[in-house]
Parts: sequence; C-alpha cells; structure tokens
Amino acid sequence: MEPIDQELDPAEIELPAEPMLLNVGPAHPAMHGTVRIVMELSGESIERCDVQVGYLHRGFEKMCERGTWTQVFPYVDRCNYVSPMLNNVGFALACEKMLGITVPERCQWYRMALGELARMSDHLTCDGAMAMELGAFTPFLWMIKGREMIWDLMEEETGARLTHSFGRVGGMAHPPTAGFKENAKAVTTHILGIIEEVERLLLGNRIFLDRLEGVGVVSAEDAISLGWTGPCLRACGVAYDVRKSHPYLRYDEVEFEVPVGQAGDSFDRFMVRIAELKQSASIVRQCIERMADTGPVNVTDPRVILPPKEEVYSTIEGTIQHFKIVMEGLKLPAGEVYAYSEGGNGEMGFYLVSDGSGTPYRLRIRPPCFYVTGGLERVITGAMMADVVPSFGSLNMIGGECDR
Amino acid sequence: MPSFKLDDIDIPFEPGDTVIRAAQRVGVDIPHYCWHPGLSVAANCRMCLVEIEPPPGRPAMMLDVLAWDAEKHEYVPQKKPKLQPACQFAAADGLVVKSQSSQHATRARSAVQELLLLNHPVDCPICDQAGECRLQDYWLEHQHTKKRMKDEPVHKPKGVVFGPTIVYDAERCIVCTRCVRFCDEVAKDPVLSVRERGNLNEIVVSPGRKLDHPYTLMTEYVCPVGALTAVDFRFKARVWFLRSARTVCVGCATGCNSFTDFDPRTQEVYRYRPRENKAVNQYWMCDEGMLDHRRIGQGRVLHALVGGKPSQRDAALARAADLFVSAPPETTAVVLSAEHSLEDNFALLELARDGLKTQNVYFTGRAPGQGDNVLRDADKNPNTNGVKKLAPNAKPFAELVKAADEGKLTHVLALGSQAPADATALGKIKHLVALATHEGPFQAHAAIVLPAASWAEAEGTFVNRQGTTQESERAVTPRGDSRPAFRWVHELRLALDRPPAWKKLGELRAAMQPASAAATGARP
Amino acid sequence: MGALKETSPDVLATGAGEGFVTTKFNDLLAWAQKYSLFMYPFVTACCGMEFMAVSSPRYDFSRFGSEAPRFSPRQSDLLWVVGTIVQRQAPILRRIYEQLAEPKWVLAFGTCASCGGFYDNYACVAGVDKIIPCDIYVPGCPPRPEAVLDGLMLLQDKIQRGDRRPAIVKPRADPAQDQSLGLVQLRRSSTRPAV
Amino acid sequence: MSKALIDIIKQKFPADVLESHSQRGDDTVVVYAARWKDIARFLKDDPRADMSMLIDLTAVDYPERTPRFEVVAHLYSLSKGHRLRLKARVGDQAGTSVEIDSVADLWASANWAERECWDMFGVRFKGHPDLRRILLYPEFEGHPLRKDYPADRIQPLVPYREVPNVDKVAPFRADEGMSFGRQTFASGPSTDDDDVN
Repeated sequence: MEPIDQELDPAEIELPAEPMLLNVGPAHPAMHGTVRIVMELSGESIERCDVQVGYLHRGFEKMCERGTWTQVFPYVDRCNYVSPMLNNVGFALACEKMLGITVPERCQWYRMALGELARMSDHLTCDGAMAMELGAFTPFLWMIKGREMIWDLMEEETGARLTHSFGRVGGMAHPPTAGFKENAKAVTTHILGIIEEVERLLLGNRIFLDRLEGVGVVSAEDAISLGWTGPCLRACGVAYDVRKSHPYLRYDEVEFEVPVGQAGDSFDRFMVRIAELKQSASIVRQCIERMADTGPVNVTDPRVILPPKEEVYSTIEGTIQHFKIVMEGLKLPAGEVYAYSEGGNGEMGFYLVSDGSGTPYRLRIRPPCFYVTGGLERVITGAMMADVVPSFGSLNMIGGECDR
Repeated sequence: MPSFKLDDIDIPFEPGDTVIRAAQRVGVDIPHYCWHPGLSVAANCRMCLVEIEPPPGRPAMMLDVLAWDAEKHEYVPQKKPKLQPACQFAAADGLVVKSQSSQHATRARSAVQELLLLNHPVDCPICDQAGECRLQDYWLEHQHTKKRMKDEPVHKPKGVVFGPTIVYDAERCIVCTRCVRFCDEVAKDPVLSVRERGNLNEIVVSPGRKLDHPYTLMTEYVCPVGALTAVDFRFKARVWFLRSARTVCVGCATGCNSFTDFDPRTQEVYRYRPRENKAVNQYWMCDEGMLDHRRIGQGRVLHALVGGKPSQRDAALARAADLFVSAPPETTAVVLSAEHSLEDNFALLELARDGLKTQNVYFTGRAPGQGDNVLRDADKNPNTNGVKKLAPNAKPFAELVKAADEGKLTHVLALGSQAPADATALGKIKHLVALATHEGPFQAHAAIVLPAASWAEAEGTFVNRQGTTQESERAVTPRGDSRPAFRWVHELRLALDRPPAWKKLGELRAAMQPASAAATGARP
Repeated sequence: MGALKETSPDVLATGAGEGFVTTKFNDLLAWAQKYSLFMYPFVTACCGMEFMAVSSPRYDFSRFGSEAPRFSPRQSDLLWVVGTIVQRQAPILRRIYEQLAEPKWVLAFGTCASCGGFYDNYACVAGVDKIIPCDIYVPGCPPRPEAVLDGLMLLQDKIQRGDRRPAIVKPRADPAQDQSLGLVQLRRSSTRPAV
Repeated sequence: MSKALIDIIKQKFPADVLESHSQRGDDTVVVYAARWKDIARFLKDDPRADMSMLIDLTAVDYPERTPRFEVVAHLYSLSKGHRLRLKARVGDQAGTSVEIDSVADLWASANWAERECWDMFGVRFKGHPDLRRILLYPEFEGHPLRKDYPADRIQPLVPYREVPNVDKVAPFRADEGMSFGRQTFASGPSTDDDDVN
C-alpha cells in the first residue's frame, strides 16, 4: 500500500503525464469514511484501481472470543449498524441451531416483523444516501424521515434507537409492547407513501437516471463468482434470496416476491431496494396479522433463557439460574455450525465453533458487504471517474460489516 | 478385576468399594453432597440415589406410591423401584446400576435438590461459595425447575461465629454433616454436632467450646455449600475471577499439595486450597498452611538494601559482585536455606563450588514448631530433605554462628530469611550478602540484601519429609524488585564473570537432575 | 444593532440609551464564532447513522449555526470525529486535524471516539484524545441526537467563555435518582406483559 | 440433504478424505490440504455438485493440535441449492509455515477471503494473485486472530500524544460538564454544579 500522500520529487511538480494516480478516501464524503480507492486514471476513465478496506476493522471476531455467547449481541449489533436487528436475529438463530431449539411461534413472527423493519431502514438509508451523493438531497431527507419512524418504533420496542442488543438466544429480550401492531401498521403506511413520493421525484429525473442507468454493470456470472448476495446479486437477475431459497423462521408462510433486475447496473440495484421496501412492508403487515397478542416469547428451558427479574430477586432458583447464565454464560454444545439468514445486504452467515464452554471458541461472521465490496474493483475498472460514486453507493458498503 | 455396569459403562472396582467410589475412581461422577472420599459414609443427602437392577430371575424391590394424575385429577397408585444411595451401596460383580439413564433416579434427584433449596436464602450475590457451590451446579444439572413453595422459608441464625477462623450460616446449611464427620474423624476433635431435626436442624459447636483445632479451615473446605465460610476469605474475592496454580505448601516439611488461588488482574494471592494427593496429604491441609499465604505479603524484602538503605538492584548487585570477586575462599561461605527450593539452593551451591571455590557450606531454615500425627510436621521448612541430600556435608546453622563468632568468615552469601536460633553473631561477619524473601536476622545483619521472590512467585522443587520431590508452579509475578533467588545467583555469576552453564529454568533443572534424582528417588 | 436615530450629544458621549450594544470585542468575536461553526464530519462508523439523524430536519443542528459541512479541512473549524477510530485510520485523522485552520475544535461523537468503547483490542484507538486534543466528549453508543445537541451547545458555551478545557456531556438527571424510570427499585409493575 | 455429495467426493477421491460428518444438518468434508484445490475444482465443475458460489472462506486456530490450523470453506450451489463445508488442516505448531493452494482462480470471492485469512491467521495461499494484508495495515506484525496473539496488543501507527492523563478520559470536574443554565456571557468556568459526577 502506498503512503497516504506520496512525496513527489521536484521533477514531477507539474501534473504528471498519464496515467495519473488518484487517491480517493478514506476520508472522502463519498467513501463513507472507510474505503480508500487508488485509481490509475487516463483522462477521465479508470485504467486500474485498488480498493482498500479495513479502515474500520475493530477486531469483532477477536472480541467475541472474550465474553460469553450472549455478550456477542452488542458486537453483532455494530456489524451492520444500519439494520442491527437482522444481525441480532441471525446470530440468535445460529446459536439456536447449535442448541437445537426453536423459539415459540409468537417470537418467530416478532423477529420477522422487527427484522423486516430493520431491512426497510437499511434500504431507505442506502437509497437515500445514494440519491444524496448524486446531488438529490430532498429524497435523502424524506427517506431519513421514514427511517426515523422505524427507529422510533424500534425504540418503543427495544429501548434503543439504533443498537438494540435486543435478540437473545432462545427468544427476545422483551415481548412485543401493547402498541406494537398499531405502530408497525402506521409506520409501514407512512413509508410506502414516502417511497411513492421518492419515486415520483427521482424516476422522472433525467440526471438521476443518466447517472445510474448502464453504470456499474455486473454480469450475473461475475456476481456469482464474486460471491455477491442480496440486492446486488438480485439486481443482476439472479433470484437468490435466503428467505425464499432456504426459508427460516416463518418465511415460508408469508407471501412475498423476490424482485430481480435485468441489467445489473446501479439503477437496478436502486430499484431492487425500492421494490424490496414494498415487499418488506407487506411482510411486516402479514407478520403482525399472524402474531398472537399473548403467549410465550422465550423458550422455557432455564438453562438457556434468563429468568424474570422478580424471580431473580425473590427465589433462590431464579438467582441460581440468573447467576449461572450471566457468570458462566449459557453453554453451547461442542461442535460447529454455519447458520445463514438474509441480512440487509445479502446472506449473513455465522460460523460458530464451540468447545462446550460458555465462551465462543471461534465466531466467524460471513459479511455480505465484504464480498460485495470485493467486486467494486471489477465494477469501476474501465468506468468513468464520475461513475465511481453511484456505483459504490449502490453497493451499499457498510463499514462495520465489511471490515468488522 | 470385578466390574459392574453404570449407565452401560463398565466400571471396575476393588473389593470393599462402594458404587460411588468406584465410579469416581474412573472419573464418572454421581451427584452427591454428603459423601466425601476422605470421610465416612453418612448417606443423608440422598442426592446419589441410583436404581439397582435386580439380579436375573429375582423380582425388583418395588414401592407402592401415589402419583398425581393430571388427566384424572386424582392420585393414582403406582409402583416405583426402591432407589439405593450409591455412596453406601457396595459394588458387586455384574451389578447393573442406572444413574442418569433411570428416570426414577433423575426425578428423585430433582426432588432432593428442590427440597434442599426449599428454605435456602437468596444469598448467591453475597455468598463466598457462589461460583463453586454444589447447589448451583446441581440445580442446573439435575433440577432446573422453578420454585413451587409459596410460604415464607424457615429462618435460622446467620453469621454464627464458630471460632477464630470459621463463620456459620445455618440458612445455607444442608446439614450434610461433612464438617461434623471431619472434626470427628480427621481432626480427632469432635467439637461440632447437629441440633434439632427436620428443617430446623443446624450445626452447633459443643457448649463451652470453640471450633479452634488446627484443622478448622478444612471444615469450610469440605462444606459443599456456603454454610461455613472462612474469616480469612470472607468477602475478599469472587471465585470466578480467581485462577489457580498447582503449588506445594511451604508451611512445614509435609509439603501438602495445594492450589494457590490468585487474582490475575491484581496479582494478589487470596487463598490456598488442598490438592488431592493420596501419598502426601490425601485431601487435607492444616490451618497453618492454609493461612500461610498471608506471609507472601507480610514482612517482605521488596527492594535491594545496601548498608540498610534502599538501593537500585543493579547497583546492589554490582556491590555484591565487588565483594565476592576477590573473596579469599577459606573465609568465604555460602548458606543454603531449607526454606527455598532445590533450584535456588542448587544454584547457590554451584556458585560456591565453581564460582567461589569454597568448601564452607552451611544451611539454615525456620525454627521448628508444633507438629502432630495428622499432617503437621515439627520441621517448618519445606525443603530440609532436599538441602540435606543436595549438600550432605553442609554444616548446621549453629556452626555458622560459631564460625562467625570466631571471625573465621569474612564473606558470606546467605540464602533465606529466618534463622533457627539466635543469630546476633551474624553481625560479626564483615561482608554478609543476603538473598532474603522476608525480613529477619539475615536481612538485619547483611551489608547487602537482594530481594528474593517468594514461593508463590517462582517455580520451585521441594523435597518433603517422605523424600518425595514435588514441583510447585508460579502463581503471581514477583513483587517489587524481587526475583527468584537462582536468577540473582545467575546475575551475580555474570557480574563475577564466572557464568554458569545454564540460562533458563529448564536448563537449571536439567543440570540439577542427577543431584535431585539422587536426592529423591522416584517421583510420584 | 438598531439604526442610529437623532440623539442628544450626551448619548453619543456616554453611549447610553437605545440603539447601542456595548460589549467586549472578544465576546463579539466568540459570539460570531460559536454561531458559525463550519464542520468537518469525519464519519467512520455506527455513529454516522445518528449523525445523519442529527443533520436531518427532525433534529437539525443547523439551528445552531453549524450547518454547513465542509469536506475540506482547511475551510472548517469544527472536526466531528464520528465513530470508531482504528489504528489504521489514526494517521489520517491526525493529518486532517493538522490541516484544520485555527481556531479549531474537536467533538468526539460517541463512546468509541471518546474512549474506545468496548473495542478494547489490537485494532482500535482508545479515544481520539490519544492522538489529537479533544474539546467535547459526547458519550453514548451511539449517543442520542439530543445528547449531540447538548454537546454542541456545550461547545458553544466554551467558545463563548474562551474555555479550552475538555468537557463531557452528562445526563441532565441521574437515572438512578429518577424513580419514574424504576431502575433502582424492583420493577414489579412492568409496563410490559409478563413473558 | 447433500449427504450424497459427501459420497460423491468420497468415491471420487477415496484416498483424500480425512473424515466427514453431518452435524446439525451441515455436511462437512475434511480433505488433505495437498488436494484442496483439486477437490475444490471438482466440486465447482462436476454437474452433480455444481458449487457455483464460494460463500465464505476462513480459518480456525487450534494451538494444541498439529496441523494447527483448519481452513474452512463454505460452498453453495445456486442451481442445486445444497451446501458443503470443506475443510483442510494445515500448519505446524509454530505457525510459521502455513501453506495451502489458493482457489482464487476458481471463485473470484476467494480473492479477498484468502487475503483476510492471511491477514488474520497467517495462512499463506499459494498462487494467490496478490496476497497482501487487507483489513490491517502493512506495518502490522503478527496475525491477530491466532490464539496466541494477545487481544489488546496494539501497534500504533502514530505516536500517542505526550499529555499527562491522556490514557484516561480527561478529568471532568463539576465545572467542566454540561452547564445546564446556559450562562452564555459568564466569563471563566461556569459555577453551577447540578450535573452528576
């Protein structure tokens, strides 16, 4: 890797003849602060480029090997921090696969509803930021408004706007609040309205379309070989969605479509996200219809789930249960498991290795962003300088997840 | 060898074994509270109930019980096998025992566990046993149900002072009588007994007595729950923060095997726990030894002293080297110490032989104390045998005093802190360099004191009174400027420009092997 | 400052009466500075999401005059360090801080930027104040927008006072004392249905 | 599901499969590192397997074992919809010579995955186009995800400031906190102490 800014010797004080070496990022507004692209330009077009990530590598996997399994939740929260709930659910599912337990039906619907809401906030953020980077500031503000609604709902449910740490192995931290269903209905209605506004504002906009259509094209073969998943892969016309292909929770019982694009360009990626927003909204609707108002949310096995605080403070059994789970951590059987679910950016996989103790021996998260960003070089090589921003924006690279 | 089946595992046993003992020998654990391998069988906790298959052709011993039928909503008569306590049931060849595999046994255990927790206070947050408490472990393994009793639990005295070392909490007590049996059988001082019956019973000290025999802390050690707590350890640390090193007690010549529990964050030693060794201390340790960890922090020499004044360790080392570089061999002597490990003594002896070329070797140690015929030895030095075998012709401390008195010694390099007898004569030695862990006569009279690491701060090998060589691990990092004595010797020899053949501890031990092998014979 | 109407000469002599504001020049300067903070958002991580929220109309920190983001450090005087700074990022942040023109202030947005948070490992810088001086610490993981606004107001106070000592945003009330939160006593009457 | 897949590999490479199991529905095949690439290529090209995607590639460190490292690849077939976990054990105790063939020319996704694996575990992939560190900086020494790397051993790129107390949050006295009464024109530190410490 070359130094941040290289010393030019006096001979080349005047701009060098091409190829010209241009360094974008990491502290560049379009690079989300965590990516650096070193480009070799001839005129406007990019001859070669080197995408450098890792400016947000926070040692996620190492930290996970220090605490208990439950203490991993805050860390996964901060992996994909645009849709933390999806990470929560994904990790909880992984641990439950390891334990061989399934959560009660009510909890499954609850998880799905929250997860889809998180997906909506993810796509809203991505498309909004994308529009903003192309100069369309208003849609960004509108979409952030919609995201605020989701976050208020999340705060009502979990107590935190962004990093919830709400998932638990064998359930959720709390059952749904009384007003959850009404709030969710209202939020989804509002957001569908916002999406219509945004569509009307953007999709007739010549500049917007010209900057996206046919830009950052990726063929399906390339995308598959690059290990792309999620919206970016679907934009290339490959209808691979974990929720459909390998249904988990209750996704096989809800009706939704997997929108796919044709061209695999930035515009398709944008539109796929828009379409998925609508799908997610309908999934949320179906979930809150199917979700029972009463009934257990957590599994009953006291070796997995924490007791209610009343019991902890009043009965010795509760105290012991709390003590064992908090101090020693719940024990996952020795072995390994790879559990996968549909994250905001595609297949979010967790590869857990347990030695039977209360602490993870190895916890590997399969970050969709990492592989998507791995394809950026192939996407922008040969493209024009100005196409980097929409292409990169449409990949929705999340630093925390890509670099971990 | 005869064997029986326990949950389809073949378990060999020796004649006279009980089921639980044979199982434990091969590492199969049957849950138990009252049974302890070192104590007699009481069979009063009923946790170890197992189902015994009847011999072929014989009917099983069945009991008629009333079981609640949820559908019929009434009690219905049922038959269930008579369960046997594994701690009392003698193993027999071809016996078929069902422990985990028998749902009757597991249900019985769950019930027993629930009964034991019936009146248990919600004390885990303030209980020193929490983290190593049988009640907690077995709740998770055998009960994991919620509380059903709605009544107020029975309240019993808390914080009863049994003696100078032990505090008793009757509410936490499950009256397994381990402590009673220990005092009776091992300590030979039956000072504890059980009062009342049913859920009111509790452990009491005999009227007019205190729990003050030399093995009181063992009662806390055998207590499977938090009923008996040691004053020494009470509210000092949480056990899940502690780490353990496998060490040897240096309190006396017995050399009891022990665990040294320390906090890796603060490098503080909090307690000793006995480590099972059938050949040496079985399962026990004495109070003296258990409380010996206090000496690690008390009266230590932590910085080098030159002429009684604190000094940089390098400076002090250089001064010491200057003293010995031109020391006349005939008036030079080294003093070995039975307080220190073979490594330290061997390094020093080597220095005397190769470095200082002197034949004057003395040895010292702590003054003898009380002994008994259980564990404690009158000789309070952990390594007397080691030193004796290492340097058979080392002269005793008395002669050192004599020689010093007659002014025969000018340069003395002394290991160890304590002296067995009056040591004022040491003041007559012109150049006395002490490698001392603690303050004492040597530190008092020495011209130069080099701070040595204590037993808990260095690996060491000790030879106990039976002539068994036992290695002790390092628990914590040396305090202050102190470092293992053999390291000091090594540096001293470098400073003297007479470097030894060894650099690392491993090499030192290798160099020591023949000597210690001669000293010890076989290692357990 | 009102327009100067016809006034009696003693007014001009004493400077009393309407139409005049008398103040110290430094105060005037500080007043101007604190309401025209040009910010350089150094956005790396999770906190960036909340940063978006703060900048969006609902919380809208442009009300405090720190609206205009400048993506060139030379044009900005308030450096928002938003999110975790890892060792690999540190030299860049350091350089950007050096490129800021005086007077310059640094606001550590979130726990990671303030002290490293729970990323206590080989990769992360335990707080930006390890590498650059920091004026305002806003705790929270990520901090609520209200806390960020508190931090901004706190910074403005400090600018006005010419006080360059570091300051931290603290809760307006001690949660442990707030009985309505029910944090100190056992939460028997939970608003939620029992599990 | 793809139990058959294991059999396919077994009968194609009878001598190269160390072990195989299906734990919790995950089919796992452990192969000899020497044949890592051949088996990967077979899995990609064989119509019965048709592993079109390399979902993930990582490693696990078992310091007490030899070989010390397990390279773990998760394969997925879009057409068949089945998955397979492919493992190979490499590396000596010291962890100095940890080598395995690169599969970057089979799946483009392996490019970055292997770079990360090298970065985090020091597993060297033979034939990789450019095996640089990816998440950490080139000046970094060691491989952090190895069990013997202390989690908190930092290797700063820029010297830390020479300021006392910089290793802890600056000392905040009562007058240094949020001044809730906004005494805008007070000179000197505000004096209200209604903030909690």
